[in-house]
Amino acid sequence: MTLSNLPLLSMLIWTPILGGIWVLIAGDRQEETVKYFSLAVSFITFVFSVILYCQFDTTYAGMQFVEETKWIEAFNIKYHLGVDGIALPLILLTTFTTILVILSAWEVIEKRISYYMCAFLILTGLMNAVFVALDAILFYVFWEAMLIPMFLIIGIWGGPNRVYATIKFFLYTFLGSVFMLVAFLYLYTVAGSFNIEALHNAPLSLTAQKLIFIAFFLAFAVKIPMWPVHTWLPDAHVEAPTGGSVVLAAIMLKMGGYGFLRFSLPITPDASLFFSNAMIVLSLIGIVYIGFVALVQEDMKKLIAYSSISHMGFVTLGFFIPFAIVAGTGSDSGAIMGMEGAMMQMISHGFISAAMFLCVGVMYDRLHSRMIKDYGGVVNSMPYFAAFMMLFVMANSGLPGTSGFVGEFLVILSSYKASFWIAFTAALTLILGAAYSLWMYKRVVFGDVTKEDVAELKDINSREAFILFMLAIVVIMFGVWPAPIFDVMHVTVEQLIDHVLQSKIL
Amino acid sequence: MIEQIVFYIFAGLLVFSASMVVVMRNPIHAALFLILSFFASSAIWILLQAEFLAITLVLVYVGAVMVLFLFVVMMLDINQVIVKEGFTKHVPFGVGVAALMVTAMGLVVGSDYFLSDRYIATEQLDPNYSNARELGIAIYTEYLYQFEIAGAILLVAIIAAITLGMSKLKINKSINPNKQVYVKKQDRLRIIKMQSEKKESEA
Amino acid sequence: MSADLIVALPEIILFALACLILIVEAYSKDPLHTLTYWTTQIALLITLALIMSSCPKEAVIAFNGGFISDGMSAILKAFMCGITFIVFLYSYEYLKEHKTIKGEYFVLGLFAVLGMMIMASAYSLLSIYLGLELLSLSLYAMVAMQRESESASEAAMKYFILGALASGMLLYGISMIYGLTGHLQLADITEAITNDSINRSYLVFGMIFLIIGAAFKLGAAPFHMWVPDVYQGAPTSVTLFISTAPKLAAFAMTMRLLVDGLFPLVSDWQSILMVLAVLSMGVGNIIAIAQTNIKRMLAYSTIAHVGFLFLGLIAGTIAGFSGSMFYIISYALMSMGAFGMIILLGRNNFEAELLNDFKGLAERSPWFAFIMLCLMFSMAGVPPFLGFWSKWFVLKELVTSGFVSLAAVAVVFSIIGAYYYLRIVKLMYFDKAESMTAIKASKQMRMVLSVNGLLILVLGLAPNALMALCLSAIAG
Amino acid sequence: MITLPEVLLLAALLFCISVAGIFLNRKNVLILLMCVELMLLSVNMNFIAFSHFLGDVHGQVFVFFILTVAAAESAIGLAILIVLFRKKNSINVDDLSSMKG
Amino acid sequence: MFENMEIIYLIIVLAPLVGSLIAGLFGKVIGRSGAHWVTIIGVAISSILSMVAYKHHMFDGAAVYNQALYTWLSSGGIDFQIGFLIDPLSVTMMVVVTFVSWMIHIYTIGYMHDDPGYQRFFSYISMFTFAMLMLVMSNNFLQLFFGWEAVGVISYLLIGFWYKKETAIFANMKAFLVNRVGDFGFLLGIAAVLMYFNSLDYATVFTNVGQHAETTITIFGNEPWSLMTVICICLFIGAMGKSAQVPLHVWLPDSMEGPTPISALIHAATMVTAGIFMVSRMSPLFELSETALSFILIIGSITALFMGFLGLVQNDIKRVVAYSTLSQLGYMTVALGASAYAAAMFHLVTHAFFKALLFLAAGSVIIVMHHEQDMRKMGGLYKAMPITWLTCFIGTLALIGFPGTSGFFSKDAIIEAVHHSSLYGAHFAYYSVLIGVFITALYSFRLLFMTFHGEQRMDTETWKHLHEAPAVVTVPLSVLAIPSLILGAFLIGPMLFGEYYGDAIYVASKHDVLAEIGHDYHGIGGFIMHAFKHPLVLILMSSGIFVAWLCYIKFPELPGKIVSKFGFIHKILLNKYGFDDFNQLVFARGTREIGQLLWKIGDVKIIDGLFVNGTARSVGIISNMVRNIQSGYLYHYAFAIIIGLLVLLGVFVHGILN
Repeated sequence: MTLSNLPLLSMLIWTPILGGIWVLIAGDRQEETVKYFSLAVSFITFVFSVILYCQFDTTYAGMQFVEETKWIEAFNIKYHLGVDGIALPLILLTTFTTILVILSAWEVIEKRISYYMCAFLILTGLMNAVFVALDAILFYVFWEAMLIPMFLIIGIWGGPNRVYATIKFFLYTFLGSVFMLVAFLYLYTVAGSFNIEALHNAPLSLTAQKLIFIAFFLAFAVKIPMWPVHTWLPDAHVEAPTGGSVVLAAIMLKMGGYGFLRFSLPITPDASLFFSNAMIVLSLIGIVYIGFVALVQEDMKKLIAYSSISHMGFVTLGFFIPFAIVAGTGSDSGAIMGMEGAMMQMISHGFISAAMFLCVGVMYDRLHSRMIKDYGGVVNSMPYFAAFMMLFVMANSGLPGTSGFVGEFLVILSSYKASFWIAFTAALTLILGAAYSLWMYKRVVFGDVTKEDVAELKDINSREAFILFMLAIVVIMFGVWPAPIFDVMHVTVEQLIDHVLQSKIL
Repeated sequence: MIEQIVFYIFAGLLVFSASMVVVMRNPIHAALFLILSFFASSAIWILLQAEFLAITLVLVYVGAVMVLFLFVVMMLDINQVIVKEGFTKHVPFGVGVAALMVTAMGLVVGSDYFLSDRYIATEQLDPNYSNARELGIAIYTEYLYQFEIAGAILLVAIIAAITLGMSKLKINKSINPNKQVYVKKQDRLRIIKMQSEKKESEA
Repeated sequence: MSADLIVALPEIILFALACLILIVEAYSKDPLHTLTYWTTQIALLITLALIMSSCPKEAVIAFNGGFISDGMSAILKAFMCGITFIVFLYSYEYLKEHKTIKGEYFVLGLFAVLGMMIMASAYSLLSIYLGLELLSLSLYAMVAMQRESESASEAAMKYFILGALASGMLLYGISMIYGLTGHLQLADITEAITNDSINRSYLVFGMIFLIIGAAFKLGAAPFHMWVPDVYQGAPTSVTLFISTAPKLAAFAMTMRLLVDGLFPLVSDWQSILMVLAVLSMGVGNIIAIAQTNIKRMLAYSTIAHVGFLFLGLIAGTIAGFSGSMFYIISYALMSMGAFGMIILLGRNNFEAELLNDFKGLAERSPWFAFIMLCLMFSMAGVPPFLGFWSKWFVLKELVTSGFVSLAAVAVVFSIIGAYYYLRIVKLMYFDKAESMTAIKASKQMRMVLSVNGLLILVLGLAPNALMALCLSAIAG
Repeated sequence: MITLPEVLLLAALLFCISVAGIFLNRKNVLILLMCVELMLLSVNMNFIAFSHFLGDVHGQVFVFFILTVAAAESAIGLAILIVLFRKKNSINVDDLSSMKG
Repeated sequence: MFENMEIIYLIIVLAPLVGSLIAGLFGKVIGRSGAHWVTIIGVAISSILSMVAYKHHMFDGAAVYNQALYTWLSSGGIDFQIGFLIDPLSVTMMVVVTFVSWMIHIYTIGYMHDDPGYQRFFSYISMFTFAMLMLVMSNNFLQLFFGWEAVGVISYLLIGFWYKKETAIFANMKAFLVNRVGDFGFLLGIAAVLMYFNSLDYATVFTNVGQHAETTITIFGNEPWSLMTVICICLFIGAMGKSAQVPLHVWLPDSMEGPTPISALIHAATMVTAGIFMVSRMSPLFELSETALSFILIIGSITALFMGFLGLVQNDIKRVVAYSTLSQLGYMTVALGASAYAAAMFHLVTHAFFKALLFLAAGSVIIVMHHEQDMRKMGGLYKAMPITWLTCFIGTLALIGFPGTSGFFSKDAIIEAVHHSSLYGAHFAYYSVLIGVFITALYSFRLLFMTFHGEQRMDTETWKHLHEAPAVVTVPLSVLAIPSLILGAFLIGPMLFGEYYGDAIYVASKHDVLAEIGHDYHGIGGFIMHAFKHPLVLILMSSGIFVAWLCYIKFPELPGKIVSKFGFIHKILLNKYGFDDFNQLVFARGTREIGQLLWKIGDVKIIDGLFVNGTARSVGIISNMVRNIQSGYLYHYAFAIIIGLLVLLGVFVHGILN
């Protein structure tokens, strides 16, 4: 098998980007070609990621498939790629979601279809790149570059208030990341290199760590997003086209989490310890506060956006629980559980939120409204759709047997090890999550039809059915068989925990 | 001693005329005061043993530049411009700032540091010392390069002055034969069709 | 002596050619001045070639220390010629389009370039001053040249008065330095400062005047006031010119004065520049937000960029200076593209100088909308464009020299700045076009502009070469 | 016997007067040009003083060049002034404010 | 065939799942009959096999089977597994669940005969059977929680089966959310277990439980709590949700909005008893915390008594049965509290049969009455539908604990057990269950009389068309009637006093009330005689019947009078003690208010308005201010330069700042 010596990671990055460029050149004239070509590209990318998964050595903690070539010798910045157990699942998530996004745009996007496809393909490439970049500057370049297509996607195909939303999105995330850049530059003075692994081992004083942690925090907390820097997300989601919302919720948010794992925790372990309580509190506020806010949303997309924020609260909680556990019990048992739970939560939320947004998209394409009050009794006219949506709603409220359950369950279990009250507050999501999800479902899907345009709704066509079906499969599969994801990340996470629990202060 | 007196006389004159230049409302007066200040300063320069430059100052400035100024003033018959009074209420403030600046600079340049023996002028130059020759040698050997640049600058000044100054605009009535030759009928003459009038009654 | 002539060959040839072209111009009846234009361009290319060919390994000082030819001067000169070449290409389009074409424009342009080159390789205060004047005088004239427009002449007047004021300051500074050190030649000055015991604060006194002179040329706050008015008032072709090559010259001058001349005072001018840098970034970025005229907006963005440029100097290291050099070069390339875009959109007796003229460009011409997008994101400092690397470079050196907090301040301002660049992208892509009039511009204009835009992207993807060049230029 | 500080102070005073003239005068651009000339004059004064007291000719050379440039400068300045006058029919400084903000 | 029971257990679990999936996914293809056949066969298989397993364990005395079959995931050194623990406890539950479910499948054919969602319904109930089996057969907390949630969801789906009915979809959301509150506690309990035992496996936990008997933790302030109490109360909160104990009972009455078979299967026989089962399963833990036990005892008795009262004033036939279910669940809980787990399980089993029977009977009445559920519009039906009447009568007898019926044994046992219990609150519990007996008799016979006796109050049109329900309905009725009648007699001996449960249930000797009763237990006859020797219970019961007869047969106007006399109390009862209003007001509205507040004030006003957009706005304002410096006047520009010069000079030459 010669696959092993292919530059898989580069292929993951550049295939979609080049494909996107081709699409742009092809232009809107050959619309069909564009669509099918984009689909093909996204599918090939997915295949690459699957090959990557199959070839991945789950027993090795470090970086695999490493590619390293000169880029900027002047400052030995390298084109340095590699993948480990944390990045791999996210890559799969990315490539998989892209296919669905491409499909979901099929008949929906009328204006500038080629731009649309191009934007998404390039975005995919960049997102993959973010997950595999092993050079801080390389990472930063991709991280920022990613904003451009997203900015355009929201701005061009977005809703009425898109300009406000997209500029808010851009500046907000930009604000966060520039401080990260400064932090990188500072780290360079310490480590003498931008190589992330080198940064992991660079000794740092506590104050330095604190400052760096805050800089990273600004970048990643905004991205993930954590309360109170979350307000860009609902706007962005509401205005974004379905595909945009999907990518935003399914992958972009995860980058914040990835950032915490890749940078904040290993580079500034002591500061992470120092700030862990604050982070936990913020996460808990996020979970509960946002849960309440989600409850009263009248706009479905807003509601799902808020629920995303609250779910991401679990991610951050899981990341910082280990410190609390060690501080509390003195042993790190359960720390791994929290971390892995958080990882799992990211993955599954990727699928579920994608599914939810696609569901809203399906309705929006028919009625051009996202308002809950404009619906009601959808089940009567769209039974199949209702069935799918029920599944996803349940998954969203963390039902055992769906992927949504695994992450929350593990995080709650491990957070109990830290403190009863943390677990208590976190577990409130059981009630709140169910409340907002089901209440929306009740108002939208159940009930008798009161509006005639709802009565005339056409049930999902085969394309939409296929998309939702794929997601349903995945959601259930990882619900009953989460092993594939966990096997991949065990070793890496363990090693990460070991690394994080040692002080870096000299 | 005498030098000092002379210096102060001219210095006073210089300062006075300079400030008059600023204060004067009528540009012609201002120009004349400027000339006066040039004279005064050239005198001081002579005290400082820069004869050549002193002469040049008078020749070039008073002779050429100031004439140019006056010429322009006349040409633009400024009178219509200076109806309103020159200054406005901001004057005291401005003067205050100026004073502040004087102190800020004076504190440095007026300090005894410049009395140190680094700055002792040679009292008596020998009789057959020629300031002009000194300069000449310097300029045409050491500063050849800069001299050339100065030439370029003057050239640019000429070009600029000419291009800006000479006005093709209204005055110029010359015609362009090319255009006349290439004129076609349809450029000048347009034949339009229109229905013959009808009366409302028929319509 | 003849050796000196060899070293200064590019300048000499350029001077000669300029005079030649002046004669050609004088005798040409062609209303389009085609001949003048092409000869000018050829002259530039010849000079460029000469510079390339005579790129020195190590610094050569000529004309009794009035002239130096080193890596920095060579590279800057090369870029000056190259950039001016493209600028003239754009300008020619513009002038033809607006029927205000004049042969003198190119001649004066050439003299300006000569002035810049002199500044770039000036090694004594006198040559710096003369080079500066040669440049400025030509620029004043060029600004005023479009005599039809009121604003042009107003701009010219403001530019002239303030410029004179600034050069007066510069001269006073020079006189002080001269008086304190007794030298005009930069190396001697450095030596004098280091060896003789000269009252430092008096030196600083003189230096402040020098810095003001330089800061004025660069357009750093609070000496920036002329920039917006001149950029707006001057004909776009001239604005284009002013905002590109002369910036390189001004940078060179700053380097000569502060680094070659007054490096012993580094700690002092670092802190002075810090003040100017923060002010410039603040004023530039904040006021730019409120602008509706794109030329004016870009003027303020220039001010902000100068603030960033200073950061590299503040770092006070070889790498830092290289960073600034990298910054100014990439800035020149970007603003060349941006103003080129304005020229491209302009039509006969219509200047596309309002932001709203960019509305819906993506529908009118996707390709140029994309080019503009590259330029804007590059100016905002978003990777993978060149602008990011320039910011990155100076910030990195700044942080390396330990000015972390200053770097933080800088990035905050860069975020504020990002907003108004985004606004242009928003206008181009998210808004409806008011008129769908197609873009009429000559083929080479389109081509060059495209190359210009793509260059920003390509250099953004592979900045190494340029970085290495700048590093070697300063170090070598 | 004249001392250096005296001359320098004179020059500084001249400098400040001219500068004040520039930002105090609100009516007549011509006078601005004259102030510029004054400023150069003060600088020249500085140079000459220094060259005298340092016993070094370079200062005077510099002055020579300044004079040259100043002449060129004033020529261009006046040319611009004329153009301006043609446009605005006034050389009132207050009228030079069509561009602001 | 007993070599590899594993296969059998798997089949037991999976058969209903398969049936459900087929019916659900390919409902259109296989059609109605296909749907009910496939599901019924599925359930039948698992039911029969459960009986086989029952025989295998109870009669052939096979060893307890405890195997993990599948590792769901392992994280941080802890394996989360899916596995079976088959012991007397679970095997009994299996039989009950599968059998009742089977019957109800059959019954459904008749009941849902002309419903559009026929296939969907069958798919749901088979799925439910699967989930319930997972729950009872689990050998670890995770799977327990999994089944726990699963049955909750399916009951949600089934209550909202008629999704057009506003009441139905309100009821099902209510049910789910209330259950979630329970699960909230349950999950915390599980988390606590994991924290201290580092395993979710029953066996491991129960064997190591001794180590933590004395462990205390601090939750509020720093006053120590017994770990076991915390764990047990958390777990029991879960049970309260599922088994509808006060105050989490509110969902059960509303759940009657669902089709009757559901009410029978889920909300009477099986799901609601999951809590009881769970507590019995956890007996080793509960036995270590008397606090928890008394808590359970008190909650149970409150439920038993006060929910009974509510049964008196209901006119909806199903709701009466529902409230009786509540109070019966209360009885079981009381038994648990008194550590008489066996009695609780015993009552659970008998109750499963006779309550299912009652529901189905009510259901068949409802069909015949064309989905009319108001008892005031019924009466005298016994002529028209004898079988229904008879079975219903049997069910009623069993419910009120008429001597000899299965209900009698289980309920009496509970009362005795409580009587002997010495825990805090035992007396209160004892008296409540005693009064409960009277109440039970009263409302049960009220139902019987109002429905089947007295004059017919329905319009003649309906009266003409009255007829006995179809066989698919009557057969299950009859089949269920038999165990309701006799099952108790067979089970009481072994189940309460014999070694029936083996080690499945652990009772600390000092709590072992059943043992005390056991001393003077001499066979069924003796038990019955004992009841007659101490006739208090019987008296209460018969007086209940008598009062019912007075009010609803002799003087039908009497109830009206009483109501008018005690209008206040009647109102309270009608308002169900105001639980619903309270929840609506405080929780439902409260949360929404908070949400609105946090959103409109917190997010929109403060975070967005003040900070995010506020910053942007202020930058804009500043910019518009600062740009005025650029006045366009030359002298201002010059002035700026001079100021700059002065400042620089002042700071860096004259050192003003320092």
